[in-house]
Amino acid sequence: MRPLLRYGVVCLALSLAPAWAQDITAPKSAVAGEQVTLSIAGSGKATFYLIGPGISNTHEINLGEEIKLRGDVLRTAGDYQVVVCGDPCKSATFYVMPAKPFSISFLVHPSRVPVSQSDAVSGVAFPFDQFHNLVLAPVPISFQLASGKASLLNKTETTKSGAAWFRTASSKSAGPLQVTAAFQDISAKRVVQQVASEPCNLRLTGQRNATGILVQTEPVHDCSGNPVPDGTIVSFTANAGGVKSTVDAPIKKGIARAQMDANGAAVISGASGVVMGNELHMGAK
Amino acid sequence: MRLILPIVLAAVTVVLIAVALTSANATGKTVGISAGSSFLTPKPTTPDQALSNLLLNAKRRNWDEAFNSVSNAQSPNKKSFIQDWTGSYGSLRAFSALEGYDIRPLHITNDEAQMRVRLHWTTPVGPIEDVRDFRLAREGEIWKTVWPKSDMPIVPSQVIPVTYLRWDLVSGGSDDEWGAKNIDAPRVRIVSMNPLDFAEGAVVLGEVVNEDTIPAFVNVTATLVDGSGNAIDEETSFDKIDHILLPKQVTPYRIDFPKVKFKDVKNVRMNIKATLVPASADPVIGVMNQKVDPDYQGKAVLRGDLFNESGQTVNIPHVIASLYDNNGKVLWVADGYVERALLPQTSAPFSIEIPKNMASKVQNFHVVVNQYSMGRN
Amino acid sequence: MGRFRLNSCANSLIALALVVGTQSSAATDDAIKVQLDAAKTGPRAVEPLTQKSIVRDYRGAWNSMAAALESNSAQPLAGPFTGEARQWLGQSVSSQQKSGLSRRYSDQNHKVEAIFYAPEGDVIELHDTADYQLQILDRGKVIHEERVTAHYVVLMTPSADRWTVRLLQSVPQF
Amino acid sequence: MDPTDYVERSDRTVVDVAHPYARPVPLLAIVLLALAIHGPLLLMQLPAGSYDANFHMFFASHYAQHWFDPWNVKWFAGFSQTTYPPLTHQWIALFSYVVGLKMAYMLVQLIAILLLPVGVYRFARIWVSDREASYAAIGSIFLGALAGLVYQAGQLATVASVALYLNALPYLYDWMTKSSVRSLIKGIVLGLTAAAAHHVTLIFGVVLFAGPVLWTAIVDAYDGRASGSVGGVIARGAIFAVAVGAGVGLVLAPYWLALIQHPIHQIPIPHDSRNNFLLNSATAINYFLIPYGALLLALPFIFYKGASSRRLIPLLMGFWLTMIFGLGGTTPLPKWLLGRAFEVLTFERFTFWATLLAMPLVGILAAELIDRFHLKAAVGLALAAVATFGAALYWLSANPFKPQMSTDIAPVTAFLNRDGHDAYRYVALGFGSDLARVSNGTVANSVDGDYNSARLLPEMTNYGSAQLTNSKFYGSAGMASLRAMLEHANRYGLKYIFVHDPYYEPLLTFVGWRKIEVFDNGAITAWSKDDVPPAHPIESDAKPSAFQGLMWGILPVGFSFLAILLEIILPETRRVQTANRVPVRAEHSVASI
Repeated sequence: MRPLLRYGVVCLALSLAPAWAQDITAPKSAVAGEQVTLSIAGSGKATFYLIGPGISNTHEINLGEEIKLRGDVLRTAGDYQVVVCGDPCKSATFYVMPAKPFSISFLVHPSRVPVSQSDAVSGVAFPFDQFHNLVLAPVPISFQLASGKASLLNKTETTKSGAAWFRTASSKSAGPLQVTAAFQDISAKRVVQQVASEPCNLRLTGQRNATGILVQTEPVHDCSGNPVPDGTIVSFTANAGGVKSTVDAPIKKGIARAQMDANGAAVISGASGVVMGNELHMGAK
Repeated sequence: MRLILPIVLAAVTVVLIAVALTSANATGKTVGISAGSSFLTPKPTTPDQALSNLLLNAKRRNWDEAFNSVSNAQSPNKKSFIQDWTGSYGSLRAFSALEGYDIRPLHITNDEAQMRVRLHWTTPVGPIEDVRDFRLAREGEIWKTVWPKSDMPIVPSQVIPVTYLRWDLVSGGSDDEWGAKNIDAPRVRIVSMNPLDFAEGAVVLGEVVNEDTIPAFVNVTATLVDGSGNAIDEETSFDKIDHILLPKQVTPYRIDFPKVKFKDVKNVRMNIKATLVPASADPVIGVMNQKVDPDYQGKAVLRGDLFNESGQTVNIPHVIASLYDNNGKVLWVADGYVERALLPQTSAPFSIEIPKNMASKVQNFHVVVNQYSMGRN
Repeated sequence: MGRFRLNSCANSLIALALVVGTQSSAATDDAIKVQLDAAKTGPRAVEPLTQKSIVRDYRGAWNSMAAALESNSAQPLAGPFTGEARQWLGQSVSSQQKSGLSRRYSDQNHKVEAIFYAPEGDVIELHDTADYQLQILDRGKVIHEERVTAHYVVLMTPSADRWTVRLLQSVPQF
Repeated sequence: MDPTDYVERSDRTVVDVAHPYARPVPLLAIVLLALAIHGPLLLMQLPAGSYDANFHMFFASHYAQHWFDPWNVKWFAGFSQTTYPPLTHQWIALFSYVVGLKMAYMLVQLIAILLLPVGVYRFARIWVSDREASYAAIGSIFLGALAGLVYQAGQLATVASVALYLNALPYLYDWMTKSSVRSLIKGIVLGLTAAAAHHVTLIFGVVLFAGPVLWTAIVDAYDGRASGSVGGVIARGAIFAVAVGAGVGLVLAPYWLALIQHPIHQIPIPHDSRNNFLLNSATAINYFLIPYGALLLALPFIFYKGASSRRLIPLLMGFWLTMIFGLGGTTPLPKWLLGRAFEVLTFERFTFWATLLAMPLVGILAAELIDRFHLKAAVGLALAAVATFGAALYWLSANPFKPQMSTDIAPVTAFLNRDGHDAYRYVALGFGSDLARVSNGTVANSVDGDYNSARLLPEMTNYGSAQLTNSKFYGSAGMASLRAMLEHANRYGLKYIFVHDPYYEPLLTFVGWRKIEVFDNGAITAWSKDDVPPAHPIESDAKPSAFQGLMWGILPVGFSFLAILLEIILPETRRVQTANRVPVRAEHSVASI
């Protein structure tokens, strides 16, 4: 019963509200971080409430006086509700809009990309003001991609609803790809590592030593001639009379090597990922 | 009454104690440190009793008493005898405790006996069974165990040049700008997946490859979904996978679903999670002399030797093997822990049991070695 | 553990009462209606599973926000919000705690349009036309109530187990 | 009529003894002695390192913050504290507002210890004279079993409950033999208060403590020493039992409901007190030699004297049965009588109860020795008592089961309380009873916990091990339980594991956890698994209703207040002390005069 009664009372108050609402004069919109002045008609004391994103204030005020809202309480963009409770309560709403762009949030993917891949690199930029509000007004963002001294991409996209994006291919040579999004003197930089593709033409050599066979690869490159990153596993397999021995060895300084335990005649092969190397036929010790 | 009642109570107490002593499982289970010694140790007048006394003392780590029940006490010194039981170099045995044993006589004469013991060890990675044969000899009225000589490898002093290769991970603070942390997770792929019913549950197994140029920390999760789209169970690869994969490395994985049968499953949802981790390319462990052999019970086992090619001790090696049929399909993923530590430039044998119904179909296998090295994991 | 104080017990009782109160009055997850239109999204199409997740998590976010701003507890914000949204909502809660005010959102309807979905799927921008009943309360007493139709620009990003709201910015119109 | 009067008539004579030991030691002096002995040890917070102290403080901490909500999400992904009687915890919670949690625990423990000699004194007076009862009370202060429970095991509730129970039983005797309604009311209220402190004590106390009292009352009625007939005594005993039974049903209703809903079906957890002590010396020392101490020398006298009088036989039988129970698996009797409950109970408390039941007879022994040997006997008895207590304290550090040294848990709690880590659940391995301290220091929740009866997660109940933090001590069962929990880490949002024992590191490495931080120079390491989603509440049908929470918050502690109130408004009528008339044993009185 009480909620119903309360609801009725509030509805009655609200039905009167438009008449009173006109007594609060607020700007239709304001800019984040800037001062706003409100004027409230009437006389006597009242309670002033300001409710908005990140703020919730209450003050005793004298009606008829101007109220200045400092910029630091209006940093977050969005709608702010002003309620003044004398007898009865009145309310008004105003919007705080984002200020001018101050920074760019820049998402670039992937962070590592094989060379020579089409549509492999993409980025999205969002301009924000100094109070971290998304700037929704169109902003021209310049995207620049450079690998070494070579420029891969240089184009400008205007933000729509606060977002601008690009997509492009990776270059042919391994190394860092500098990716920049800029607007006037604001910029955000990211780095994409362009790495070698699959190993190409894996070649093995081997020789017997005191404890078996020392087998190793020649320097491992991809088909574009980029060295395959160190740490990449090369799997060596030795088959000697139906007995198998395997070693997963990482490439170090461009070469993978392993000590195989085989005294008899053995056939040794190597593979990295899907790429197979040549077979080595080693005679008995 | 003044005397009768105390006498009756005392007598009843003694009878009750005697009943408890003669009942089965009198030793009960011990919690915590297996300390203390028995007030009542039976005289080892039979091989079975002699071995029981030795094993009970070994279980309780009463090394003096255990060593006293060894026949050739001069031959193994006490230190190596204890080391046989307690392990060394931070091996899995060093983390283990003897929990129980089953003794079975193989051959007994008046003066000699051959006994086979199934030792039940509790270890950090789960229970492990170890079958060991003991020889006992009679010395007067009592029997003693003849202790074999220790076969621990002796590593000569040497210098092993190492080109260290490792990846470090620098992660920014939690308050980093949005988009500044643009390092993607490693790219990994499930290259094969084979669902099958096995024993008391369903199993999903296969292989995963790291296609990226950096190490990946991988976990595979499978969700079984019924006809209505509801998840029946979700399990992970747990310890049936090598979690750290170097670039282009392949690992088997197996996911067990106890008490589920595939006839109730409509769909299997696979999820592979890969994350960036600091990692090292060492140690390199070779898997030598791999072959499938029958064991002492006639079961098929995959055997071989692990060879530590690096200069650092591997405390606990873990062997995981994909077993393929003649089409290259992964039939089964088996694994096993090696109890002995792998010292630099030395070998240690391993064996993994192959399920009976698969042994005949196995045409090939791929073995990977996961490892725990103290202070480096 | 340090000593407990009487006021901590009193606080916990008040918090308990508030939570009970919140549970009884705040809209439950299912009571919030969210409709998502992803027909015109670009440059990447929103996958059907992602659409479901977005609806579920956006509804959850509003439910948590409503609970946080009514009970003046930042705890519900911990999962569904991140970045700027989490920050200003946290400020709102602490500011409300100081001023004794609270907000109650009820009877929520959200018509959401997915405007932008990044090529790598790591951010989605939504335009939400929200319609709800808003009450502003001063120490439990309703001082203002109105039916609100508001427009929100929303950025959501994927986290470990859900989509989280990174930006929730109201605008006069789209 | 005073019960000792009956004894005088039957086998005692009253003699005029002038020597200074012939008077009973005043009760106040005994309480002050208990305070002098145990007060400093408690001020030093010696029990803080005991097995269960942190568990009690953890429960108390929850009541301090959520008095009317017994659902605690910090352990087992949520459990109900109605699975353990709350009285001692609620008192700790109340005191903690003033003196902090740890000192509140010490304070409640001290109160229990001070109540114990009072209870022993009053309980002993059912059978023996004031003087002998006073010696029994003094003896109870120095019991090795008491020291073990307080300083090693931390069984606060057991000590508190038995102290209250011993204080309640004389009222039962008075009610049965004198039809005193005042005694009936006070006995019931004290009995319910004892039940609110510890349920196991009440259940076994009915047989082991109340049984001898009932038997003695019947003997007295049969011999014409009680008002009314044997039937009357039995009827009054039945009325008391029904009233206490109904009261316990009400006061601990949420406990019984929880027990009915989730009976203890978990696989039994091994405990050394259930072992055969003859097969393990350390167990024998821990559970037999140390708890009894010099009392073992008195055993022949206890049996001889207990069997010498019809009135003492019930006490002797109670003692013997309790002692046999205290021997755990050394005899098969407990297993035969308890069935499956044998695997759930621990038996060190029975030894404690046995020593308490022996105290009246020890009081007689002390009186006889002092009468015969005066100062020499007094010195000898004092030395025996101190040696017993001292040996128990020495055993705290010498025994192989001792709790580990206290761990610096501050970095662990700090980690859990920052950067949103509390959104996930955690497990602390190798922390022992410090697990509860970690839980008290953080808002993060764990799937582990240090209270076996509240566990409902199948990963914990299906394996026959207790806490995950102590997994290795439960062998294969413990590690299987831990493995099961780790396998379902994603289900429970279990993302962080703290390791205080390198034993667990290999498992964590192989199953996909990564070491992410090192604390305290490597003594503790933090491990994480990356693909774990944030924890969400686990649905449970064990959650008590709000009404149950209200009952739990009001009734147990309410009855303790009522008991205090009744002691104040209905004080015990003072018995008339006859100067220079002290009952001593007839046969020895000749020698002592």
